[in-house]
Amino acid sequence: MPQMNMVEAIRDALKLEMLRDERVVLLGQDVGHLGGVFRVTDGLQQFFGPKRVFDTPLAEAVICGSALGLAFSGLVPVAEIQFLGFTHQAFHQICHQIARTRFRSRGSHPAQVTIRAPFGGGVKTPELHSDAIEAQFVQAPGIKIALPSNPYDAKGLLLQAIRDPDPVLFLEPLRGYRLVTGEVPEGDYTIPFGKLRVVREGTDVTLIAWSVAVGLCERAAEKLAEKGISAHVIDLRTIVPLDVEGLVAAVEKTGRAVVVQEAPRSASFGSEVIATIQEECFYSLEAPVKRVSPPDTPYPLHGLEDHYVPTVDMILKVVVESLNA
Amino acid sequence: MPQMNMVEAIRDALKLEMLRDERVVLLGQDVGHLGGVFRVTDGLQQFFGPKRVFDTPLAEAVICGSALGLAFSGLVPVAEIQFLGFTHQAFHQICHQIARTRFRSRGSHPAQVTIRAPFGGGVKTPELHSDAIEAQFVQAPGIKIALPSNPYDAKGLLLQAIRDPDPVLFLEPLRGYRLVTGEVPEGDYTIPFGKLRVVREGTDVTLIAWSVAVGLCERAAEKLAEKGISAHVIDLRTIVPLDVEGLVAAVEKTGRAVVVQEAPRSASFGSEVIATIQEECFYSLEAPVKRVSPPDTPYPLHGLEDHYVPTVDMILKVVVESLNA
Amino acid sequence: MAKHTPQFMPNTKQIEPLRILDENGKLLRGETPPMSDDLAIYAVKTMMMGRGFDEKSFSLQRQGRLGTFAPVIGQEASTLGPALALDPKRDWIAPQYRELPALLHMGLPFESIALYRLGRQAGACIPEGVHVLPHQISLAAQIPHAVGLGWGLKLQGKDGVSMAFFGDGASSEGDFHESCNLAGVMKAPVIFLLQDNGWAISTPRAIQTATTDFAARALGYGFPGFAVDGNDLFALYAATTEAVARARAGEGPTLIESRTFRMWAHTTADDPTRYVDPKVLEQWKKKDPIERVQKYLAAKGKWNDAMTAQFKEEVAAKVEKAYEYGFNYPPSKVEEIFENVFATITPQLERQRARHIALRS
Amino acid sequence: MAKHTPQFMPNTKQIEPLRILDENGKLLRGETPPMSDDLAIYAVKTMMMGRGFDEKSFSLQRQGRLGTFAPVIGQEASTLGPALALDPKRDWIAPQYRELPALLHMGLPFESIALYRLGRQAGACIPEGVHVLPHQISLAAQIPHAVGLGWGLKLQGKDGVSMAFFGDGASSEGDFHESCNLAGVMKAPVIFLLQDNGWAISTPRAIQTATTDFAARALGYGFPGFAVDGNDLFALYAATTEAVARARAGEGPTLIESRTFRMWAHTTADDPTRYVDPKVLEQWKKKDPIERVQKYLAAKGKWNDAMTAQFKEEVAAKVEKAYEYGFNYPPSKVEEIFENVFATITPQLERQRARHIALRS
Ligand SMILES: Cc1ncc(C[n+]2csc(CCOP(=O)(O)OP(=O)(O)O)c2C)c(N)n1
Ligand SMILES: Cc1ncc(C[n+]2csc(CCOP(=O)(O)OP(=O)(O)O)c2C)c(N)n1
Ligand SMILES: [Mg+2]
Ligand SMILES: [Mg+2]
Repeated sequence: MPQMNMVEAIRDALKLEMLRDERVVLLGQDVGHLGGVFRVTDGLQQFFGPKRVFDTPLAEAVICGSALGLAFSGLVPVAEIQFLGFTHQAFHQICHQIARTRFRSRGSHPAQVTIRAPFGGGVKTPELHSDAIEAQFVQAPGIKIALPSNPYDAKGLLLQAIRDPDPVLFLEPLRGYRLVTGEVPEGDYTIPFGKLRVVREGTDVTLIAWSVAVGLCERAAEKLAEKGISAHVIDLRTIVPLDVEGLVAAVEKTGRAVVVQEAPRSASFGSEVIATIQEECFYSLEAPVKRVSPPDTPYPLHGLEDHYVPTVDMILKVVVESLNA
Repeated sequence: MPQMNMVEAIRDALKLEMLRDERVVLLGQDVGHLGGVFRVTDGLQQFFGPKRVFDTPLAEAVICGSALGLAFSGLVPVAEIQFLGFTHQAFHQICHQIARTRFRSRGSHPAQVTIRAPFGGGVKTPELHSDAIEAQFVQAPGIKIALPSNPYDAKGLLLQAIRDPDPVLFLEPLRGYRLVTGEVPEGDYTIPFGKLRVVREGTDVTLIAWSVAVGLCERAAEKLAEKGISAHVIDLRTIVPLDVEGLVAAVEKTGRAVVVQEAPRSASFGSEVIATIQEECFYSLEAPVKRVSPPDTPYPLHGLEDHYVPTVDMILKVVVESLNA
Repeated sequence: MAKHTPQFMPNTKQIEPLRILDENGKLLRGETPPMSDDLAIYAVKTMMMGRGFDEKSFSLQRQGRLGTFAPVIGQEASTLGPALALDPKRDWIAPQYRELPALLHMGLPFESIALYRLGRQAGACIPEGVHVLPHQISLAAQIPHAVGLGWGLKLQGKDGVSMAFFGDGASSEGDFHESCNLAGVMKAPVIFLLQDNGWAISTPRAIQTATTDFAARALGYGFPGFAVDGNDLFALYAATTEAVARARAGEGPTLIESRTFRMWAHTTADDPTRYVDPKVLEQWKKKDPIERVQKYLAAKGKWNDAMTAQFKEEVAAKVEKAYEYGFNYPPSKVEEIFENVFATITPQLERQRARHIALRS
Repeated sequence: MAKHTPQFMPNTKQIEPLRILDENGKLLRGETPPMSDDLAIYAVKTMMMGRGFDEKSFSLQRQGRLGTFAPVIGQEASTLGPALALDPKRDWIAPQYRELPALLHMGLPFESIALYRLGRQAGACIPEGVHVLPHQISLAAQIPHAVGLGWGLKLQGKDGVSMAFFGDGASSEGDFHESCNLAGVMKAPVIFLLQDNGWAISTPRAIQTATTDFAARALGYGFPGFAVDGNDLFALYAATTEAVARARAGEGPTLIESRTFRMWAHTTADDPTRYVDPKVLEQWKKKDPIERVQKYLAAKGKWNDAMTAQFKEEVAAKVEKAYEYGFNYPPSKVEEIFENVFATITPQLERQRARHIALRS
């Protein structure tokens, strides 16, 4: 199987799906001639021509809003927002329009739209490029949210996203873009939404994460293993829909859980994970479920970011707390 | 003491503060000549003149963004967004600009800006007028969020909001606008942020709410009292900052808690309340903390809204579950 | 230092709009009728249907039987004139919320509108084959959709045109600008139909913008801008027909500014006597967009007062029937909340449904 | 049916920009110098400081010692010319991110910029008395702030003017439109300084908009629009000076389109050889905005190559010193994350701080 990094896996999925389904079109800032500021769409405009891949003006709301119109016309758009932070400029189009159009029209005007955006810290980007704001979209029912943590998942989840009859926000971790590589099958495969992945089996404590934090948890689990602590690590893969059953099973297995995320603490998806666990398997809990996350402060300039994002060490400390609780 | 409804109490606060501090200006759609679509600012332009109260073009982003500029110039703006749903059009200005400017400028450019917006269900408004999206702003650190549930709090919290050196989102419950009346002192008083209010003392179960759901909990508590169940009811008043200590004390008092809200379930502020309780007073809990909230579906058209929002009956059922747990 | 003058100076006075029919239904000098008498009769009837429906709805709303809605009264020509230039089979409309005659022309049934105004989820569905985008509440948000739709049709080699309706108020939103600019770049077949009806709720045009002419904004996007008498069905039809022809020919978008007046309240929740000058209202009454065409046809012996009275009754009966249908529609069920959130309900939402229904029963 | 023509038809070709100094530093026929030789010398030096700082920063960034930043090279006149028309004591600038010479003129010290580029929170602080809004990353988001600021000064009876800088790319954002429109309505003393440098990262102007002239957009907001040669310091200064005078006199905003070219990469993360035609780059090299003024002064005996060389060294030394300061700045502390979130830290955040620090130590 070929080795790919995340960028390559995503590009591979886009290319495959564009070959398979000629309704698929790409649009966004710099995605065409340049192939994207991270080269994710490199070569695609050259390969598929300028009627399948579009450079657009610098305007997020109309990138998303016109993607919905493209879908109404019968096409299957995949829009790129250059950095997730800038979805805020299109927030009304994503949350009020794309997410709700099926409901608003009682099914007559669905939105088979995918919006891709990179995000996440650790690569010294300017302000607003790193913010992990996935939870804000969870409060906009109607849009699914996929957050791959590795190249294999990225390809399979993206193929699923584009084909999904519902709109999907597809969030790509900047830190993993080129760093994380893995085996990725050449052909077509999809990964279903709402099914979490058990990254590593364990018995003492359950580590819960999505996107780039999965890698952190894996590293923490290795360190814990050295100390004789067996961590069960799960990757949620999609936060909408959430695999409630899978989550409950994973927590019940150990009775202890720690959620790790890059988003600020309050009203984050980590909060939701804890609330769900608490409601669904309260009696299996041997200790409070804890969050490892940045505090409720803005993502700082890059000179401070190492002080902000979760670390393996923090996870270890919190796991020990949980075990001693 | 005069009796006022919420609209009158808010108007009273605006007028008092504009008299006290001549830097205070109001801006928004229809807030001037008409006095607001709900007459909250009725008479204020006539009283203070057209250089203190401004009708603006229909453009939420620049209403919020220019409010920040007005603050930079030395004024103290209070902007109205006609319905909370339309803050999405200004989401980048609120979350990236207003909320962060103090942090972004390391204190050199703070934002003494208040944004008022009504929201909430039960009054048969068109789409997007009812949506309870308060939690989306909690993921934007730097802005405080006040949600009064009654006229007395509305006045005291608004006076606090306008004077607060930090930006404040002040959310007014549509259903309570004219319906709920109460005694409101005539003069100046403020209610501090981050201090919850004990609405009713009780010993068996703690009901947690903010904004219009507080009234629901009060009615539920009355019904519970008839059945011999003593509910402790708290009104969070502000969700940023959250009164963590007060919350913990209120839950520890009874060992059982139910959160009631109008927002969709997942990654809501209710999730945060549960997560916080779970982390902070896990060992005092006798039963899982439950949510009474709409499901993860969009706010429907008004013909369906009674099926959507929480009811007193739902609260009663969940309390009984909690007591039996 | 020498004085240098900006190359672009704003007009000091509004440009004359295109007019074809005067207030008495007479063709202006040099003009020929842009439509057949049959089409004009169809237009009169469609405008009367819109007005009749809204009159009835208004009284029902005042009785508390309907939700808030925005009546079209006064803007019947402004909405229908442009729509008549479209082909309901291949073209599309993205409405704001005050375009009833246009939607009727596109084939949206009275029953569907009645249901929507009754707050019934079923009324939200746009029937198969009706080329109208979903009901919109968020101002200007439909404009990007219209652009994407037109652009997408063009990409697929279809010759459809899309038309976005929006108000003077909505034109202040960023979505308007981003949409026009993208449509210009993509040469998308889109008509931007800006209805300046003088007001955005209580906000007068003078506070909405300082420009004399909304149509001038088109220059900033590289396509033509057309200012038209918004109570003149013929002028609107003629201007839009030309814009549609350009769009179909691949020449891109047009911005049409329709200058009209909102004769009734903004919505049933509004009290315009607080801000509309009754004298101005009186002046606009004389420019009634329906009467104007009726007079034109009457002069040709193709319309008369008896026909007006008779058709009014027909409309009343149709409206009655539509609301009957609406009132008798099966009651809402809690399950509907969970329908059409996703194509297929997710297991997570299914759990929530079970829980929600259990707590409600 | 008769043919009707839209009243507003787009230009087929770009309008001539205002030019005062030609590429060889000669005054164009009929023009007088808009500034004194002393001011021109100050301008040359300030532009050289901007260029020198960015050249040095670029090489440091390539060594991995700095974060990403956007060099001004090529746009020195485009940024400084307008700023020179401002009074740093009463006027304000809301920058995008590529306006170093303008910020230097307003009094922002090299040290502060060095710290910011090093990613240090302390570099984010705008020193007291420097009339510059905070560093901005979100494109066009600062334009509404500039409008509110100008409007607010006017409300308080002050005669300050605010100037928002933004790019051709940023001008496609809704914030641009909403800001211009509001400023027009409020007659706010604002200069909208649109730098068309040909590119938004890799997106050429032709894909950014179909209009021939950004300046024409002003008509849609009811104020003047001025197209100016963006590499001609004198033209920029002259046009802006007149706009500032109008703004101070209560006559409202002006949109200035500065036509320039981005000579270097978008940022240090960008590779423009993938999309910029080297021939076009070569042509623009001949229009260097600094050399042009140097030649003008040289012809008057007020500048020479030795001065260029000497001042370059001076700048290099200053830049060196600024980065020395930055590199030696005390290391970041975890506590800083919690500073300036609120005026006073909340008890809730204090709990989080204690927890966060405990988990990190
Ligand atoms: C984004 C948004 N902001 C505010 C509102 C509230 N609102 C509803 S209608 C209206 C005025 C609209 O004016 P205009 O666009 O001129 O249309 P008209 O009602 O005159 O037809 C306002 C402010 C809304 N629905 N959407
Ligand atoms: C709202 C927003 N969208 C996207 C970006 C990413 N981005 C940074 S610079 C840039 C291009 C800006 O072009 P322009 O406004 O012409 O300014 P220039 O870089 O040419 O000076 C883009 C797309 C951003 N910073 N903000
Ligand atoms: Mg209007
Ligand atoms: Mg540019």
